[in-house]
Amino acid sequence: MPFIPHTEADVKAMLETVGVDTIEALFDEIPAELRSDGLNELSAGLNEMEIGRLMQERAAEDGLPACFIGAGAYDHHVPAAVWEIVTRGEFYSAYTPYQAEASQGTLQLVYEYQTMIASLNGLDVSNASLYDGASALAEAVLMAVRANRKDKSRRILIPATVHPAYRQTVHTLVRNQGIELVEVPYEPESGITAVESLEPLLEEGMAAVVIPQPNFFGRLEEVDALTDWAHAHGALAIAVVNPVALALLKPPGEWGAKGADIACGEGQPLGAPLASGGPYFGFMACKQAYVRQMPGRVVGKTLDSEGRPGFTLTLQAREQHIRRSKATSNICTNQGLLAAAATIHMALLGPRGLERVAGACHANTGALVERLTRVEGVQRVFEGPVFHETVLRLPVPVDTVIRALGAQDVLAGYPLAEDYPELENCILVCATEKHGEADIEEYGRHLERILDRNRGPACTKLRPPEGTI
Amino acid sequence: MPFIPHTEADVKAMLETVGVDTIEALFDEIPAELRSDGLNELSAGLNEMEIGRLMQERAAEDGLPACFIGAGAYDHHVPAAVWEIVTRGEFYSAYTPYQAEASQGTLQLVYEYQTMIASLNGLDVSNASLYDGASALAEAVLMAVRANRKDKSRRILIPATVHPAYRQTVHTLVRNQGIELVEVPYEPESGITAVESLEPLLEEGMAAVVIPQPNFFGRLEEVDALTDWAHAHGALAIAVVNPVALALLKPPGEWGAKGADIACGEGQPLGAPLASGGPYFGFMACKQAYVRQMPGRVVGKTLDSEGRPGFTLTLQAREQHIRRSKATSNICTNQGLLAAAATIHMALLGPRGLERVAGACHANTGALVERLTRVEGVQRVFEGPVFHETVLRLPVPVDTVIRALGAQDVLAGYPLAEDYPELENCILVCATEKHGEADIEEYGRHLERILDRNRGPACTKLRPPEGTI
Amino acid sequence: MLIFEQSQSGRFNGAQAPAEAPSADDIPAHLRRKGRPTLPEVSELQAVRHYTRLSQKNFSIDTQFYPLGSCTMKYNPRGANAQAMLPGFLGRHPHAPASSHGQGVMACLFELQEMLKQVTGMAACSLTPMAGAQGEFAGVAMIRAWHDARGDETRSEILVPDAAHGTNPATAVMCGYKVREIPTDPSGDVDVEALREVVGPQTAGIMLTNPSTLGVFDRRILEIAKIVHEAGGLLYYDGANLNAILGKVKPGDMGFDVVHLNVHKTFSTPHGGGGPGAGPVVVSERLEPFLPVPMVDHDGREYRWVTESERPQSIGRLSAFMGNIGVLLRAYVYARMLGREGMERVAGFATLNANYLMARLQAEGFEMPFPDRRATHEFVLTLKHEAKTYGVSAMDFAKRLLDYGQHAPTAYFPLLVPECFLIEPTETESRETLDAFVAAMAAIRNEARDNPEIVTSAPHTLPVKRLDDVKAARELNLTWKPEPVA
Amino acid sequence: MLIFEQSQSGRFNGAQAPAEAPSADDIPAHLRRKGRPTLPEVSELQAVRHYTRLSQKNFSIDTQFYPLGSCTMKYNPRGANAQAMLPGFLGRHPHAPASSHGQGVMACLFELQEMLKQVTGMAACSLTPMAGAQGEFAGVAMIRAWHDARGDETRSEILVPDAAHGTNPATAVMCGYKVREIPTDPSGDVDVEALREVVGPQTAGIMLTNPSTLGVFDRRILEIAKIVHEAGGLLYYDGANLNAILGKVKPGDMGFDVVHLNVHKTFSTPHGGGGPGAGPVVVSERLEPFLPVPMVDHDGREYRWVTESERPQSIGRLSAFMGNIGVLLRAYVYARMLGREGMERVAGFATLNANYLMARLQAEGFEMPFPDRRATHEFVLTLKHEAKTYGVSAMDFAKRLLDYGQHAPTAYFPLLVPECFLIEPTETESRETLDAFVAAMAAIRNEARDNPEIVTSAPHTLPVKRLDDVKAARELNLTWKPEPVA
Repeated sequence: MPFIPHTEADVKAMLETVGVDTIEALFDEIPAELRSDGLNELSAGLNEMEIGRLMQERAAEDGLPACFIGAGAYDHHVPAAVWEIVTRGEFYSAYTPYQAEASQGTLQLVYEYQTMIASLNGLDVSNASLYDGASALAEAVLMAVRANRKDKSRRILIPATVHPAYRQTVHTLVRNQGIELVEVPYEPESGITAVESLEPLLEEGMAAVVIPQPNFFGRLEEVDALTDWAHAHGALAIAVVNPVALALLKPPGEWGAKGADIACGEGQPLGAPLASGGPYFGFMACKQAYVRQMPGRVVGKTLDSEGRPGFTLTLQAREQHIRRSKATSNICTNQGLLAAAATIHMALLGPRGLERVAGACHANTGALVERLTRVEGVQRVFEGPVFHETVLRLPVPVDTVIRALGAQDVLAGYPLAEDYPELENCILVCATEKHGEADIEEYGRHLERILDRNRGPACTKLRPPEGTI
Repeated sequence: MPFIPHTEADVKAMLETVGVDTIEALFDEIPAELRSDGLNELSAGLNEMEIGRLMQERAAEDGLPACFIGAGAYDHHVPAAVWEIVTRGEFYSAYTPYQAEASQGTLQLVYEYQTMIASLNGLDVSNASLYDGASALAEAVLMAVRANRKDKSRRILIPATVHPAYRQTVHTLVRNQGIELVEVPYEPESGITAVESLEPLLEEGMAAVVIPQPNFFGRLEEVDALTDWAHAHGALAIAVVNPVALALLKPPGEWGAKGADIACGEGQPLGAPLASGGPYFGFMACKQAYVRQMPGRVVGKTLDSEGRPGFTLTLQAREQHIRRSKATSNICTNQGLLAAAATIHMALLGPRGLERVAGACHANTGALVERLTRVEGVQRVFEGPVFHETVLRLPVPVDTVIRALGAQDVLAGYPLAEDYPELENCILVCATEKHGEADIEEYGRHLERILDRNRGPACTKLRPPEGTI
Repeated sequence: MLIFEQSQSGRFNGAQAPAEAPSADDIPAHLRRKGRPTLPEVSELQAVRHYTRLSQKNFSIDTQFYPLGSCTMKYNPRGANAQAMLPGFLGRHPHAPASSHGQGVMACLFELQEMLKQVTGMAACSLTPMAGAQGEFAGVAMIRAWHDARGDETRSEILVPDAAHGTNPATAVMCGYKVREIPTDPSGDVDVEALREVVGPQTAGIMLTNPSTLGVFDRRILEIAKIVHEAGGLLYYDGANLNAILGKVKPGDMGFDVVHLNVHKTFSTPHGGGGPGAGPVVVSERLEPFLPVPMVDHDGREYRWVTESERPQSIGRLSAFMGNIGVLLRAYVYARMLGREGMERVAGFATLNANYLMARLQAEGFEMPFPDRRATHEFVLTLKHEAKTYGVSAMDFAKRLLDYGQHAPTAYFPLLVPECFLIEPTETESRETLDAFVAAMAAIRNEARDNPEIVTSAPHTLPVKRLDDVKAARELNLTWKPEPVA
Repeated sequence: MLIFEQSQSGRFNGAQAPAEAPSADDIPAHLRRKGRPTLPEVSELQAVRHYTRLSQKNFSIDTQFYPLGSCTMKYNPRGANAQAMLPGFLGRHPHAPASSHGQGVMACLFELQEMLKQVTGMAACSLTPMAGAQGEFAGVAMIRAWHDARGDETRSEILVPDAAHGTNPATAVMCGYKVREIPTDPSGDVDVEALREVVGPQTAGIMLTNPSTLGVFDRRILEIAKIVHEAGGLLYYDGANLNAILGKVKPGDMGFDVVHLNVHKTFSTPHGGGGPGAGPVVVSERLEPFLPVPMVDHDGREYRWVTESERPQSIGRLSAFMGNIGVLLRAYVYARMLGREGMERVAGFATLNANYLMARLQAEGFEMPFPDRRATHEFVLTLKHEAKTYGVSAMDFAKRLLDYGQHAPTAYFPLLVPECFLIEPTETESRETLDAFVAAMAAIRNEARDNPEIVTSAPHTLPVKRLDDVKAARELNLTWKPEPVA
C-alpha cells in the first residue's frame, strides 16, 4: 500500500490489542447516516513512475520562456546549494520548532535569518517570516494600528503606486476590522507619490502611511520626504521594499530623520523560484519599540541549563495558541523553508554578491529600456530613476504584443491597463541579472517585427499610433 | 574567488607565518625553465548562473525521447527518494571509509548492499562494487584464473552471446596477462550457446566458462547445462547477469548441480540513471571459498571496544595500497554512490517490487515484439524465451529506420550488424516497465509509416523485402 | 557558531556573483545605501558546511517518529517534491500567459480543486489561502460576506468550542466578530445544551473541528448543525483533523457550509520547519460566490483564471498571486498517488494506529481522560497522576522522550486537560515504531519513579540541554550584533 | 539497526511498484527463480528514515575538515551536481544517436578533452577510464602498445619509486610488467644515481608522481626524463597530485609521455564514499594512436564518437560504454566555473594552505621528515617522537582527531616515513579551519602527555568506539543472515 507500512499480520494483531474485529469498527461512534460510501469519483492511484510522467509532460507544457515580467516576482539565479540543502529531510520534514532542544537547526537558522533581514532593512528586529509580501503588508497595517499610540485613527494612507494586488490583499484582510484604506494618487509625469498629494488626505488623522520603494512602476519614491511627513503628522511609516534593491537603496531604517517604523515586502527575490507565484515569503522588520506588536513567529537567543547558548521560539504570548482571541494575528504558519532558502541564499551571496546582483539588474533594465525605446513608437512613460522595472507605452494594444511575443517564448511584461486604466497600451518591463545582452536584443528584434506587422494595412482594427502611416 | 575563501589579509598573514613574500615564492623549488606561463588557452571563468544556462541548453539538445534501446543499459523508473538521499553531502562528499568510526553510514550501507547483491545472485558474498559490468567481467576472469586450483590454464571460454563491448573490454584488460579468450559461437536458430559448441574448444584445458543470462540477444541460455559442463571439465563458471532479471530468473548460485562460482554484471538497472553510459557500477558475488581472490573493497561486520557491532573495510591485505604489485587488482575506487543508490533502490522496491518490475519489463517486451512483428516484413530472428530484449529483422537497412524514428523522438533499438555481420538488417529492441501500451503503439505506427515509405518506388536502392512489391 | 562568526570582511564567493556592473549612478545619492548590510562573508564551502551541520541538529519526520498531535506529521513523499521541482514548474512566472505558458500547472490545480470538493462533499473550491489560518480567515470572511449580502447585519458573534485550536478565536476576531466559547461535555463532545442557550440572532456561525482536538468524533454533529442553521448561522469546519475521516465521512454531509484543508497535514506536503503550508477552502453552493480569488476554471477549451471581475461578491484576494502553488502541486501529486483506494485507507490506518497506541499505553497504566471513547487519528493522555506522584510534568516527559530519539507529542493542548499529551501517530508509521514509543513512555515513568532528576533535567543527548524560555522572553535577543571593536 | 532487521514479510511499498504483470509463464520453470531474494520489505518512510540517519553517521567534506593526504578532499560544487543531473543528461541512453540526441553532452565532453590537454600540456585526450587506477592502466597499456608497435619486445620492467601509490606497481603487473623500485634520496627526491643504475633495454618506462607522495616537488625531473628516454623508456605521470601544480607547471613540459588525471581530486567531482571517479588520460603525439576508445571528435559539422574502427592501434575499450560521463560533466562544469584565472589559482592557494599548516605545526613542535623542503599541496609529518615518548601512535592521533570534529589525515603512508600523517588541506579550506586543526593537534599532544589513555582509546564521541579490524578480517562477516527460526 502506498505509504502505509502495515502487513496483514500487523493489522490483525493491532485490532486484537484494541479489541475490535475490523478497522471499520473503530468508526462506530460516527452516526451511521453520516458514513460516506467512499470516494467513488476519484480515479485510481498512480504509482510514482506514472505520476512522474504526467507531471513531466505538464511541466514541459509550461515551457522555459525568457521572462521579462517582474510585477512583484523576479527571475533571479538561485545557487544550486540553496535548494539542495533546504530539501534535506531534516529541514524539509520538520515542523514548527516547538521542542527547541530538538530543533536547534531550524531555530539557529531563523535567528540568522532575522539578523540578515533586520540589517538589510536597517531596522532592529525581524520576525521569522510571513506568508508573502502582500499579506505581510496587511499584517504591517494591522500592526501599525495596534502600535500607534499617538493617533488612534484606523485610517491608512496607501499610494496608488503600491502593487495593485497588495492593495487588494490588504483590503481583503483588514476590511472587517474597520480599517480605512485611503488611496494616494501618483504624479502623472513622474509616476511617484508627491508629498503634496498627501496633504489633502490629512484631515481625520491616520495611523500610518505606506511607502513603496521601488514602487510598482519601478520608480524610486522620495522616501525621506514621505517618511518625515508621516512622522510629522503622527503616523507611522510602513516601508514596502524589494530586498534585492536594498543592496543598492537606502534601507527603510534610514529613511528621513527617524527612519521607517516597519518594513515589509516580498522575500521571493532572495532564493525562491518563481513557481507560478508561491510559495514565497513575506518579511517584516521593525524598530525595537514595536517588537511586541509584531505578528508571526520570533526566535530568540537564550542559554541552556549549563549556560551554553541556544535558540528558542519566544514572545509566544502574542500568538494565537496562547492568547487565542487576543492574539496579534491568527498566523501560526510561517514560510519556514523559504526563509531557510533566503538565509542560505544570502549567506552564499554575501553583501558584495547581493550588491552585484542588484547592480546587474539595474544595468540590464537600463539596457532593456534603451533597446526597446529604440523601437519606433515605444516610449518611456515616467521620467526619473528606477530599479528593476520601467513602464513603456506601446503604439498598439499590449495584449497583441504579449501574445505574439509569447508565441516566440518571450514573456514581454505586465500589462497595466486593467489596474491603471489611464495607462492604456502601457506595459511594465523588467530585467534581472539573468537577462543579458542577447536576450534583450532578441526581445527588441521580435518587438520590432511585431510592431511592423501590426502597423501594416492588414490590421485595420488597430488605431494607428501617432506618427506612423 | 570561486571556491577559495582567503581574504587579502589572510594571505598576507599566512605568507608571513610561512616566511615568504608571495605565493609564487612557494614554488621556488620548481626549476624555472619548467614554470608555465599560465593557462592562456582556457577561457575566462563562468559563474554558476552562466554555466547553468549553457548546460540547460545542452541538456535540452539531447532531449527526452522514448527509449527502446537496451543493449546493456536500461531505462527504469528510479524512485525520487534514491537520489535525494544519495546526493546528501554526507554520502556525496565523503571519501573511501578509511576511518571506519567516522564512516559508519557508508560502511553499514555497503554491508547491506553486499547482503542484497549476494542474495540476489544466490551466492555467499559480494564486494562493495566495481566500475561497471564490462570491467567487472574482466575482473571476474582474472579472479577465476587466480582461483581455479584444478586447472592452471589461462584459457577462458566466452560465448559470442556475451555483450560485444564486454568482450572487448575484457580483452583490453586481460590481454597483457597472457590470458586467452576463446569465443564460443551461438546457435544460429536459437541465438543461444549450445553445450555441443563448447566441446570442440575443450582441448587445452580452461580456467573458466563465462555464461550470460539473459544473453545479449535477450535470449535465455541453458544455464544449468552450461554450468555443469564447466564444472565437469574443471572450469569455474562465471555468470554475467542482469540484476533486475534475477527477480524472475534462477540465480547463478543455483545454476546446475553446484551453482556458478562467480557472478557479475552491470548494476545500472538498480537505480542508476542512463546518463549516457555512466557512472554505473559493476557488481560481483562469489562462493565463500573464493572470497580472498575477489577484487575491490569489502566491508565486514565487527565489534567496537565496548562490544557494540560496527562495520569496517576488511580483507585489505588483498589490496594495492597494502600489497602493491601482488594485489588482486589495481582497483581502489569502487562506485560508492551508485552502490548506495542501488541499496536504497532495492530497499524501496523490496523483493516484491523488483519482481513486479521484472514482470512488467517482460510483459512490455512481449507486447512490443508482438506489435512490431505485426508490421509487414518485420520478423523475430531467434525462437525461444527472452527477457527484456529481442532481435528483429527489418525489411530495410536498420540505420534508415533508426534515423527516421529518431526524428520522431523514438529511439528504435540497437543495430546489430556491426558486431554481428551475419545479423544484417537486425535490430535489438527493448522495453522496460516505463514503456506502456501507448508508447509501443506509437513506435509501431511510426515504424509502419517509415517502412511503407522506404518500400516505395523512390527508394530504389533498397532490396525489396520478400513478399512485397 | 553563527554564520556571522565565520564571516571575514572581503571574503567573496565568486561563483555566485555576477560580474561587477557599471555603477548605478543614475540613482540619486540620497536614495542610495551607504553601508553594507550585515550579511555573512563566507565561502560556498563554509555556507554549505554550516547549514548542512545545522540541519543535523533537527528532529524531523525523515529521521524520527514525530507524533505531534493535530499536526499530522506523516511521511512527505520525495516523489511529490521531485515533481513539483521540475524546471517547467519552478521557472514559471505567475503572470506568464495562461494560454501559452500555464496550461500544465493549471491542469493540476483544476484537478486538485475537483478532488478536494469530492473528498469533502462540497460544491466549490478555492486553493488560494496560503496556510490553514488563512483558510480559516477566508472561511469566516465568507460567512460574513454571506450575511452582509443578505443585509443581515445583526450577527456579531462566532461560537467556538473551548477545545478549539487557538487560530479559531483569533480568526473570528480578524473578521470583526466577537467570540463566544462553548463548553465541552464530560464525554468530550460539544455541550449541546449550552450551545442551544447561546445561539440566537447575533450568531454568525460556529467554528468546529470534528473530530475535535480531544481526539473524539462529536456524535451529535447533526444536531449541532441543525441548531446553528435554525438560528441563521453557518457552520465552519476546521480541516486540521481531516486525516481522521478521509473517505469515511464528508464534512458536507455533516452540514458544514465551509471547510478549510491543511494540505501540509492531510495531503502530506512538507512541514518545512513551520511552513509553507496551503489552506484551500471548499464551500457549499450558497457560499460559492464569495470564494477568494483567483481560482482555476476550464472553459471547455483551456484552463483560465477566475478573477474578481467575474466574481464581484468574492471576499477578494489573499496574496499577491495565487497562493502557494508549489505546495499545492505536491498535494496534487500525493492525492493522485493515493487515488481512490489510497485515500480511503488513510483514515482507517491513522485511526488504527491511534487506537492501538492508546490501548497499549492504557495497558501500561497511563491515564486517558476519555477512556470510554474511541480514539480518532489522535488521542489525549494525561500525566496528572505522574505529575502529582513523582513531580515530573508533561513537559519533563516531553523533553525526556527526545533522549529516546522520539519527538514529543503536542503538550498542554487542548487546554482543558491537565498535563496532557495530544498524540497523533499517523498512518505512515509502523507498528514497531508505535511499540518503541510505548516502551519509551514506560521507561520514562520508571525513571520518574526511581530517578526523577534524570527526567526533570532532560534532555541530555541533544546539542543543548534544557533551554531557558523565560530568559529568552525577558532579555530579548532576536538578532546577532558584531562585537564592538576595541 | 540494519534495514533487514526492519523488514517484515508482506510489507509492500505500493508507490514504487508497477501493477502486477501477467505471469511470465513463457519462461520455462527450470530457468526461473524459486525463492525471493533477501531484500528488505520496508515502507518508503522506513527506507528514507533509515538511510537519512545512516548518512548522518558519516564524516564528509560537507560537514567536516577532511585533510586526507593525496585525496584532494576539496569542496564539490553543488552547482556541478545540479547541472549534471538535468533530465536531458540523466535520461540519455548511451546508444542514443549522436546526431539527433547527443550533441549537447558531446559538446561538453569535447571541450573537456581540450581543457585537459591544455592544463597538462599534452597533445590528445581520452576521457574513458573510469577511475584513476583505470587511467593508470590505460597509461601503462599504451606504453606497452607503443613498444609493441615498434617491435620492441624486450622491455619487461616498469620502474616505480618506493614512495609511489600502491596502484602504480599493481597496475604495472596488470599490464604484464615486472616492477622495479627506485629508492628516494634523503631530501625526498628520486635517487637519480640509483635510477641510472637500473635503467636499460629492459626498461619499458617509469611511473612517477610529481610532486611525489612525500609532498615535495622532484627538482631533478628533467634529468630523470632524460635518463629514461635515453634508455628507450617512456614516462608515465600519476595525476593524483596535479592539484599542486595546476597552472604552474605542465607535465608535458616535464617530459612525460602520458598523464592520467583524477577528476575527483583535481576537478572536484564528488568522492562519493569511494567513487565513482573518472581517470582521463592525456598523451603526447606519439602515444595518440593508442588511446583507449571511445573519444569525442568534431568533424566541423557535428560531434561524433571515435571508435576502434578508425583507431586500429587503440588499446581498446575500457568499459561497456564511454566511462563515467556523469562524473565528467561535473568536472566540465567545475572547470568552466574556474576558467583560466580560477584554475591558475588552485595550485597557489592549495600550496599556501599546506605551507601555512606545515609552518604552524612545525612551530608547535611537530616533526617534519623533510624540514628544509617546501610543502607542495600536501606534506608529511611524523609522530615517531610522540609514539616513542608517550606511547601514542599516529593511529591514536588519527582516531582522537575525529573526536575534535576533524577527519584524520592519511596515516602510515607513504610507507617510508614512520608514524606519519600525509596532510592535504586543499585550497577550499579557510585559514580558521587550518588553525583549528593545529589547535586540535596540539591539544591531543597534551592529552598524550597527560592522559594518554584518552588518546589511545579514542574515538569517544562517534557512533561506535574503536573497531576491531583484526576480528573483522579473521571472522569474516560480509553479509547479514536471518536469525534461524526457532
